Amino acid sequence: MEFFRNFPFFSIMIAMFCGIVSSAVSGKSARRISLAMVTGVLVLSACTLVYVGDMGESVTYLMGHFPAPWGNEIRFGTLEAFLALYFSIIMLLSVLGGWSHVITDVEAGKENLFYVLIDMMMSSLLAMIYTNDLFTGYVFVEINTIAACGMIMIRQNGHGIVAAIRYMVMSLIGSGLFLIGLSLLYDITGHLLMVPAHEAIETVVAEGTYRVPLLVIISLMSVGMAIKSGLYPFHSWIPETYGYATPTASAVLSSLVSKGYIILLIKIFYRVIGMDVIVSSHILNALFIFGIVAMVMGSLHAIMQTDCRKMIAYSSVAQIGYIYMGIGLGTKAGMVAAIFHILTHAATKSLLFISAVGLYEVSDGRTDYNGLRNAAYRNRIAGIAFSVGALSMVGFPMLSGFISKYLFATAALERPHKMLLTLLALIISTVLNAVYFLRQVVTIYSGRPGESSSTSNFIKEAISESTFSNRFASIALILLNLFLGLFSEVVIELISRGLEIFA
Amino acid sequence: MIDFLQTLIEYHIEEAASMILFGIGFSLLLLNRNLIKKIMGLNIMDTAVYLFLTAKGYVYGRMVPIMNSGITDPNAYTNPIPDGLVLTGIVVSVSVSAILLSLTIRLYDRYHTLDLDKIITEWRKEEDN
Amino acid sequence: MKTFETFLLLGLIICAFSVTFTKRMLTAIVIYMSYSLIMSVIWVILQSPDLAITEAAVGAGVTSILFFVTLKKINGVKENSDNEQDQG
Amino acid sequence: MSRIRDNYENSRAAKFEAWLRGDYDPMSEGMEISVPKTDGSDDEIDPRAGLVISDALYDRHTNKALKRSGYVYRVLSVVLCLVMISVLLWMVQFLPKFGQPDNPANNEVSARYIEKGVEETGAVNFVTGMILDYRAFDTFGESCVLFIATICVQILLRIDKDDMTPATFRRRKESETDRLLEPKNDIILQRVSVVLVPFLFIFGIYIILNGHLSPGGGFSGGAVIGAGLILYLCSFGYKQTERFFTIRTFRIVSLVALITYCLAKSYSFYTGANHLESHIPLGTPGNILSSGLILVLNICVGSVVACTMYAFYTLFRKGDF
Repeated sequence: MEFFRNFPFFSIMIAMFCGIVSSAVSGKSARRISLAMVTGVLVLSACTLVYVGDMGESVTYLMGHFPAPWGNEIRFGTLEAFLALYFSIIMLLSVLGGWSHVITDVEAGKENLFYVLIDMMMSSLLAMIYTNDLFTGYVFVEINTIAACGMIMIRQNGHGIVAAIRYMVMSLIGSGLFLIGLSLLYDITGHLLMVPAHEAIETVVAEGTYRVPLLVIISLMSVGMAIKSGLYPFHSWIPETYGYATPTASAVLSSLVSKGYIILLIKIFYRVIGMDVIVSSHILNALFIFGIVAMVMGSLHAIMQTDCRKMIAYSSVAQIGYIYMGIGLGTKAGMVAAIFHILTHAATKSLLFISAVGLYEVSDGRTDYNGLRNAAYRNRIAGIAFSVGALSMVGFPMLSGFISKYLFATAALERPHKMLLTLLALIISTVLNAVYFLRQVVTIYSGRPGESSSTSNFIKEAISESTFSNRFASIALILLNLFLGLFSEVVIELISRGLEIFA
Repeated sequence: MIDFLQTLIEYHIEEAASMILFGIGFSLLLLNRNLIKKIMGLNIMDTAVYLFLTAKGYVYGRMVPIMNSGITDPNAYTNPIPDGLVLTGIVVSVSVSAILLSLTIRLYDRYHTLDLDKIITEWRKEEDN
Repeated sequence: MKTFETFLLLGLIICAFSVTFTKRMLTAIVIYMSYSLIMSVIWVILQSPDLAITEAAVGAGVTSILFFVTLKKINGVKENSDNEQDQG
Repeated sequence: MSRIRDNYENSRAAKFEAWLRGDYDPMSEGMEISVPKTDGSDDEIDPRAGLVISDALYDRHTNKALKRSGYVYRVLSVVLCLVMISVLLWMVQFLPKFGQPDNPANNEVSARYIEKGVEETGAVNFVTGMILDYRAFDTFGESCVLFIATICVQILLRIDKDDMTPATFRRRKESETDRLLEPKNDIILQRVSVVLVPFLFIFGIYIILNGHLSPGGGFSGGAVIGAGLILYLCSFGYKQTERFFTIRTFRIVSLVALITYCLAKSYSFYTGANHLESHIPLGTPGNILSSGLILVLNICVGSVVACTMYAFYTLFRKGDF
């Protein structure tokens, strides 16, 4: 059992090692290595979760021979292990759901490079979840950004490259702000490890020195991470990137990449600066307001789209707004709701992207509303999966989206002066969500089942092409969604227990 | 105001310079429409942060952090931590610049301009078609 | 030393501004190179020779080479070389 | 009166106004450095071929909404930048003073790196000891950044020999014409580089091998060697370099170096975290063969960086090795 404490470190290193090895093998073997690696990480994270589950405290693991203020270290508790497990599940299902498209979307001879990017992204996500060191956080944020950029541009039809450069410029602005915040923090505390830095900040706050720099640091870091995760006024890159990438990349980008940054931000809030300092600095109010605006504006933009993928992408803008609104409430309940919504959104968005693939496959590759008419009859599993995802986004009972909306609403009741705004935004956003998602669901089910007989040959071909793994991924993601909806108590309990030992 | 400037010049001149450079680089990256200028802005922004970090590691009258004739007194050397961080940071900047430059080459291949606004406009036209 | 350093810092800011306002790409790259060189001199003054070596090799060397190659790739320096060939 | 108005066309105020409108950028003239002539034969890909939509929709003069949003965006971002610079400058005065020994950054962390650095890591250069031993995980991440950057550049620019899609075909044709300019057989360049390149190599190797003793280390030495390779390539052309450096060399060297790095660091992390003895002798500080793994890691990083820099250059030039 004691050996299990090595597992987070193993999972990070295995992911990197597989990435390095994949660069020298063929595309097919790279895919196998990648799938095996993600499965391995899944198992290792599950073991870690079991190991830390009944400990009641976080485990600190040295990366090297030297303890806290001198050497790097990683730290994991219930929440970190659970997030790693969850992220590896989503990664596995996204790769499974879209690999048949990777072959067609990626230039011949460069498929293995795509899986290198997947491996490196997995390792950077794990490192961002586990790290207990600010500068390590920055380095792995950069790896994550570059891997995401590579995933966007691997589909080289011009659109991908323009999307990639827009993404890159926005992300680099975000990392620049984060980096200078980090340097300022080092300057006033003298530490880069999170726990000693927190102690130094406590003395700084108690003595009342460096008040202005601390405020600037908090805002620079928050704004940097908000830009990188695509909060509303900085969202302009989201629709293009998610809309044009290959399906696996879209699913991974929307459900994991931006979430990694948010988790790092939460970690900085809790573990480095301290929640009471954050609450008294009023930066949370700004995040709250932007989150509310994002919820409404993202949904409004989504209604105006005619392309299904772009609609899903704009809905991501709204969902990021939900998460920041939850963080902005500034209470523990709000944070639990935000983290639960991270899980919900990851499951639902990857479900939507993966099932949408199944729908285009049988619709002559068309992605606009009318092109998808009747598609659900042609690929039933994808149709059901898309409907489940859409209903979950809208907040249908029994599905995960309902639980997270409920959690947001109850969390808002604790903060009287933010309650009205939150509830109002929730209602408006839910109605708007319902408008655009249900319109799409109705479209794919409209018409009689037998109506499309004129293209029956094409359909049969398409269905046989639609791979087994895509269906498997869709079904698994539906089950994940149902699990989050039906057994939410377990997950919420896990999250709140994890948050207690997170700081 | 005069007080402020005096403090800046007397005690914080490196930091002030690096903040100005950071601002210049940030504006170049955000506002300039020319892609190559954007990349230069990125590099200027990053080096400004590195200048800031190095300045924070300096202490008057101390030696380079390389052991000299067996002295291991921490008060004899400047702080080695910022140097290490900056070394890591420089590698990150180079990698990112290389990626951005290769993206620029590909974009110029296709759109024959370096103006990001024009590229995006062209792109929207293609997309609406 | 302080005066010299102030002078160099001013040089840095002037270089950064000139990069912003130069119209010709080639000039901008050369100015960027000199920016990196000034930066590495400042790092020598700030007692960080490791960084000075790295910045001189990378910022003034490799990054600038990459900028030049990009410019050549997009035909930026072609007109000059044509002129030279005409004269020669 | 009319004379003044003529001047106004060229005045700064007019340019400023035009810049606000978004159709003139004083900072970036001449971005279309030389518009390539389109000859009729090159009919395969014109991105705008068959474009029927009217340009008016995108023209800032005719489309009021676009013009207004562009205007608002510009003004807002200029204001944002100015506010940010002034806030940062204002904040600087509250920071610890420059160069004082009692600043928060000069605490027990840096003290231990200096006091015990030599006996714990064996490196005389405290910076190298710190980045390759105390904070080695960051440095490993840094090498991965470089690796993944190479991967991304390869995705964008590598041209495979058996790839015959029209777009890559055109790019290969272009790179072949680009290659015709090379080598120019410039006698001055060749003579100078014959003298200079060996010195560059030796200097780079010196920097790498003495990374734990003197300023420098794997990254700067590798960059110097890479610059030497590029200089050699520029003066003698691809035929000469391909005798000893192909994509195969690049792949093997970077793969072996990175795997060595990964395994060595994994071993050291594993032993460290489980409080096991790492059986790597530190040697006598000050000797070349000292400081345990640091020398090996420096060599790995150096070779990866040298290959990567050269690979960037060749990929940029012709998309191939």
